[in-house]
Amino acid sequence: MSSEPLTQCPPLVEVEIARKCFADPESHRPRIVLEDLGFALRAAEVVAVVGPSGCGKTTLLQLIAGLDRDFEGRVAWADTRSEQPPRLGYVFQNPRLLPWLTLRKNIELVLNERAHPRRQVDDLLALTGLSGFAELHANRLSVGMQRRAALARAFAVQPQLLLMDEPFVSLDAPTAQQLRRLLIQIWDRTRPTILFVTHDLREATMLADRILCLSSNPARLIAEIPVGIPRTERLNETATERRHTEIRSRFERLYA
Amino acid sequence: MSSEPLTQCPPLVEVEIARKCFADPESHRPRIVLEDLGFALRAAEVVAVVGPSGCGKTTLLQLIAGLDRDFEGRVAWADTRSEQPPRLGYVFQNPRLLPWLTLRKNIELVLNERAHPRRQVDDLLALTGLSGFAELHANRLSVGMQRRAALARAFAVQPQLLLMDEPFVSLDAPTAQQLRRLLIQIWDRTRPTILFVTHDLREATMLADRILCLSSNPARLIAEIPVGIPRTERLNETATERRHTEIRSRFERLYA
Amino acid sequence: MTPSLPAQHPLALRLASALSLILLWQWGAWQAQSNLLPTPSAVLDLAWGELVHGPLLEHLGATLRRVVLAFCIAMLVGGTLGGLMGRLKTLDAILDPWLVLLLNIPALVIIILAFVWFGLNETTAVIAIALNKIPNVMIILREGARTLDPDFREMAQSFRLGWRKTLLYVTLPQLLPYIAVAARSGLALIWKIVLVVELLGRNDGIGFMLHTYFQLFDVTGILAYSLSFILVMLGIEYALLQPLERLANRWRR
Amino acid sequence: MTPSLPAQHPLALRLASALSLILLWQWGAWQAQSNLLPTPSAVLDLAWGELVHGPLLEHLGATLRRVVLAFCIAMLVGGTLGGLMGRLKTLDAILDPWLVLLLNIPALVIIILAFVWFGLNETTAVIAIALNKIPNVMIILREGARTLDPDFREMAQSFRLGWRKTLLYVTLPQLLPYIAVAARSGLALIWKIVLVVELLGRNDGIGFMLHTYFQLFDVTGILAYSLSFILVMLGIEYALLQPLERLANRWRR
Amino acid sequence: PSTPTLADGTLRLAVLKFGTLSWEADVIRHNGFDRAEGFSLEPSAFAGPQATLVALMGGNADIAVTDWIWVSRQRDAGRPYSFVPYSTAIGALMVPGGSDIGSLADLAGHRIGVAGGPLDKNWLLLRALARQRSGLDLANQVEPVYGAPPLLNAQIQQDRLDAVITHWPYAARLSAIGYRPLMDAREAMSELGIQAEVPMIGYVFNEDWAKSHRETTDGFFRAVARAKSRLAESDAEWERLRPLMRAKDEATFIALREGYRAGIPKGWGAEERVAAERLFEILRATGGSALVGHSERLAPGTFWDGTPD
Ligand SMILES: Nc1ncnc2c1ncn2[C@@H]1O[C@H](COP(=O)(O)OP(=O)(O)OP(=O)(O)O)[C@@H](O)[C@H]1O
Ligand SMILES: Nc1ncnc2c1ncn2[C@@H]1O[C@H](COP(=O)(O)OP(=O)(O)OP(=O)(O)O)[C@@H](O)[C@H]1O
Ligand SMILES: [Mg+2]
Ligand SMILES: [Mg+2]
Repeated sequence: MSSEPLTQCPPLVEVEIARKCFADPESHRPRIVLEDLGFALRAAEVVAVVGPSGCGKTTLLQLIAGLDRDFEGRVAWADTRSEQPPRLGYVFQNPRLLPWLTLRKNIELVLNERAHPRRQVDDLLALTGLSGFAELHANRLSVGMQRRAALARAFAVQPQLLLMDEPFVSLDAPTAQQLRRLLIQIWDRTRPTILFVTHDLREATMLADRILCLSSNPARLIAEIPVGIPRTERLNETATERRHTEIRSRFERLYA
Repeated sequence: MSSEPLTQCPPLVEVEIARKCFADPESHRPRIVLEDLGFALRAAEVVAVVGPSGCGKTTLLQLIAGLDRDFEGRVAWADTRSEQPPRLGYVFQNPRLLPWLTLRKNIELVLNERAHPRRQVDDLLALTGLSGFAELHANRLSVGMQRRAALARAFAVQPQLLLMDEPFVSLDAPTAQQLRRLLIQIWDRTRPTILFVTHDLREATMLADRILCLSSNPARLIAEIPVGIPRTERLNETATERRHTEIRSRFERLYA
Repeated sequence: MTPSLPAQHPLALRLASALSLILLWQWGAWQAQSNLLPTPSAVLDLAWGELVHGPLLEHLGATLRRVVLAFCIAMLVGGTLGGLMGRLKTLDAILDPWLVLLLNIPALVIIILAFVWFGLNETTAVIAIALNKIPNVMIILREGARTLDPDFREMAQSFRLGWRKTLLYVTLPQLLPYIAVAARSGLALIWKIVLVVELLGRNDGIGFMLHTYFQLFDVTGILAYSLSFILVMLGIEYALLQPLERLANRWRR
Repeated sequence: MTPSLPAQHPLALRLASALSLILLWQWGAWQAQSNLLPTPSAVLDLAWGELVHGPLLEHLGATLRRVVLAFCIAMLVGGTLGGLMGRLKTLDAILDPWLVLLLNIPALVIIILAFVWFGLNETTAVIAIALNKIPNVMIILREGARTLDPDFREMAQSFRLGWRKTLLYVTLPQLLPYIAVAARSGLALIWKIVLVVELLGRNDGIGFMLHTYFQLFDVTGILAYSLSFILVMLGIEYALLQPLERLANRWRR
Repeated sequence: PSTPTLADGTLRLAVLKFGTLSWEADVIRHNGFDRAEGFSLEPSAFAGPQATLVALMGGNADIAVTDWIWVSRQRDAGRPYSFVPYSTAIGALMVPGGSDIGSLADLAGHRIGVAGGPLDKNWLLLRALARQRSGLDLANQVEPVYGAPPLLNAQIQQDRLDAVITHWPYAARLSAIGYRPLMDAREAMSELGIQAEVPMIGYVFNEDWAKSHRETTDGFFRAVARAKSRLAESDAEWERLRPLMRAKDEATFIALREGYRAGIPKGWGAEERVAAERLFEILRATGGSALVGHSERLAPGTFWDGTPD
């Protein structure tokens, strides 16, 4: 696959967050969540974000997606010079399916109407193992099924930037592995930039080109670990397993 | 810890589910989710439930908790002869904290008023790493923090039966491991019966006495794997790791 | 274990309950033995007579037209304004004093002023009725818009659904219970205000007839005309509102 | 990047908006040059005179007492019944026809019948007013009860919260927007019905005075008395309802 | 906005659907008195007395019926309405046939229904009379129950009131079922020293309108006079009107008919006008500025003199 060195790809977005606070409703003092956080994403790059629970990973994704503009700093899109990101697929930490729509309608909703979505949706449902459930209302699906549906929805828009907040939790190991493979296939086909949050180092090793490590309280970038496995080797378990062990020991020292 | 053989503990509950259906809203034909499922839980036993995503694990927990009585079969409580389970702690698959209450109030809510809850709640918050957030409204917590809060709430009632639906997902590895240790401590102190759903075989191996394996569509009990690690060895990583590898290979054959 | 009730069961209950209502009335009328509480049959007789030979249909039509027109105007204007006020704090602050004023001005005052200023014509009547209902719709939908889930809004925003899809599939379904409340209480309120309007400045309609019978203190006539409209409202409720609501709530667990 | 509005901002806007309302009125009155639209100062003058030397306070008190009593009765009875109907399908089926009937009976009919059957006294008046409002509260809270989240109910059930805690901490917070709607639209509705009741059969109250001034076609008097009550309602709105609502909605993101 | 418009030769009269004015209008139209005078009468029915005035002020009717106090007050406010007598009948104090109330003095301590409210003319006259006789204010001695006339009629029939002071059609309906008039408002007036028969209610219209439509106005009053004399003389005419009257029985029918006839104004000369001024004084003394506004005396021009400018 991609044989060009990744550093030569054009940058897609530059993130420079000086400070992001939330007002504490009781004390009315602001609580700083993100501070001095700067990095860039290049086109077609896959980057993982790890960090302790509650440190601010979701908040970071929200800022990049432009859902929260109340912060000091900037998110600069290389291409459009707008504050809007390019075509975005977002897998939220909670599935956020509309419960009053069926599974199929939930996915069709995000598609352009002029495309012929039916076939495409059917394919995606089959790939995420949801074929039999297309006509069920979203709140009648199990949590794992909802998560898969949220993945299918994000894939469906053929995003240029794919943000995923812990995309493969709450799934059994075979299903999760199969969906990771699906992600790699999709990357292979349309080369989106992917930024995803995970707590699973093995998953980060398998999928990402780089791993951003956030500290806690407030979150800063304390390390950036390049994975350095060629894309062709990603599905090779022994290669990723070896690298994973290395990364994990680095990781344990980081968060000791 | 517990040196008596587990089989000699009195049974707490006998579950015999002949069939559990959901009405399909479109076709109006019932879809069978659970079928021919029978097992018993003994007092102070720790049992894990594993199965593919969407097979019916959450549904099973709901039936045992008495939240859904619309099924064929019975859930018989040894002690009370009632349809109600004994004092119950339930960690739902979604945290289900009340967003209009602060974190502290969410936990105090489930406590008996005559107990002096303040100290107890403070201790639990400290143990789950939420000390600084007690006065925050529940919807202002990160997802991982909400999950920890849900765990704290379930522990707070000092349950006789603890049902947990994927309790340690969405948490970073160190935090998850710390909470698993906390669970073992709590078990050690009050000896609740614990039934928990997980997709993580390593977790099941570390915590459970038995692992119930469910098939999919409809869910039946296809295997019951005794773990057989003495309680004292649970925190010994190499022991659990070895057993985990065995169980995993068994498991891979099961769901091939 | 608890068998779910079959779908027919509520219907039977409903009918039984309606029947018991009529029986209670009949019994009360017998007890009272006074023309201040006529029997249901006397009322139905009169209503039937007025329907076939009298002007009931014409008055009913006049009132119904006003109700429907004012209802549509009030739901559209009030719903839009109220929804926006729930989302935009600035607009809320600007319109709020006007809203409280309009909400609490007696219907009588609005109607008199409208009639005196703009004359006794049908347009004035319909607008006066709508003006009485608009603030009510506004407060209901403002409250509804405040409860909109930010999670869904963010979803719509990041997938760039655009305002049409967002309104149709994300916002309206969440507002539906509030719209149902506004519609149902709105029909009832409008119909009550129509009565005042027709009392003060129209030559036809149920309200006109009600007050004419009131001058004569003919309770049978009052009940016959009220009932004829109540039956229309019952029809709207059971043939339109409730089926629509059931359809819209099908997804709920 | 967008700075959030300071808290004072809405207050200033609110005041400016209220002021502009008064200016518009003054301008309109100048334009009309007719005492069918008196100037605000003429109205305030009269209201002040009636307040200090006249019977305004007494009438205001009488009306307010009726409004408050009927409001409390209607919220309690209607809220309880409506909430139960939203949860219990059987009860809903039984009470539904009665509800639709009561909702759509003209206020006039209820009031006439109540006065005729129970005489022209204060209790009848309050009950007649409450009866007009109860069905309204019922449909609002029935709709609210239908939207209760089953997830939270299951949580309450499995942790055995008991009915008191469940009601207080789980159910009521979810019903709050509906209660707010019922309260706000309820106050407005009740005050409108009080006017009809006082017009038809009471010796005091704002409605009684309005009617008297209406007979004389004294628009200044009508506006002075309406306004005095509207000011009371504004006071309730800004001093009670809105702060309470802000407090209750603090948790929302 | 209150400039009335008159379509070619038509005159719009605001009436109550089953009220006395609608009978009169029916007689005019049925007998063609209007066409004989070169206009066409268009009665439009309203549901309440206030509605007819709203119609008048809103410009949707040319003529309505009300009292001259209202006219005087409107004139003071700058709206040039004017008044032509319609009826001298106003109302009466009615008690049940077997009541032990025999005079005004016996009313003390009783529950008295007062139709229309505290500014009702009948009530004010009785109060003035009681004050003249005993120096006491009736309002403090009895328990007045203000209410709509139909409601009060129902209440006294249920024995919830001991007496009612009400407008003459309602009094007529009561007298037909055995209630007796204890005192007629006209008696009260004469005891108060007003001998002439003062018409209390009349046709009310905008002066400017009347001046610009002289022909029609004059024609209307000629037609009215013919209708009144027809109703005064012909019982057959009343038979024809029966469905319009909604009389429950023969007694009510007769009471209404005789009540109407008794109210037909006999004259409208200087004597009556002076008496009206005098009555105004009395009402002002009892009802205060709430009733008559701030003016000391009847506004000039209240009574239509029919003279061109
Ligand atoms: N209320 C409902 N109505 C209809 N079907 C339902 C309902 N609740 C659950 N189901 C169906 O029952 C099946 C089992 O759901 P359940 O939530 O128990 O799965 P699960 O094993 O917990 O899955 P996961 O691991 O994803 O949480 C699913 O196919 C789901 O669609
Ligand atoms: N709306 C809000 N108001 C106040 N504080 C908030 C709000 N949203 C998030 N926070 C706080 O910001 C911090 C970071 O939250 P965030 O959801 O980004 O964490 P996270 O890294 O995604 O955690 P997790 O791994 O548990 O999902 C938390 O301490 C949380 O309490
Ligand atoms: Mg997060
Ligand atoms: Mg589940």
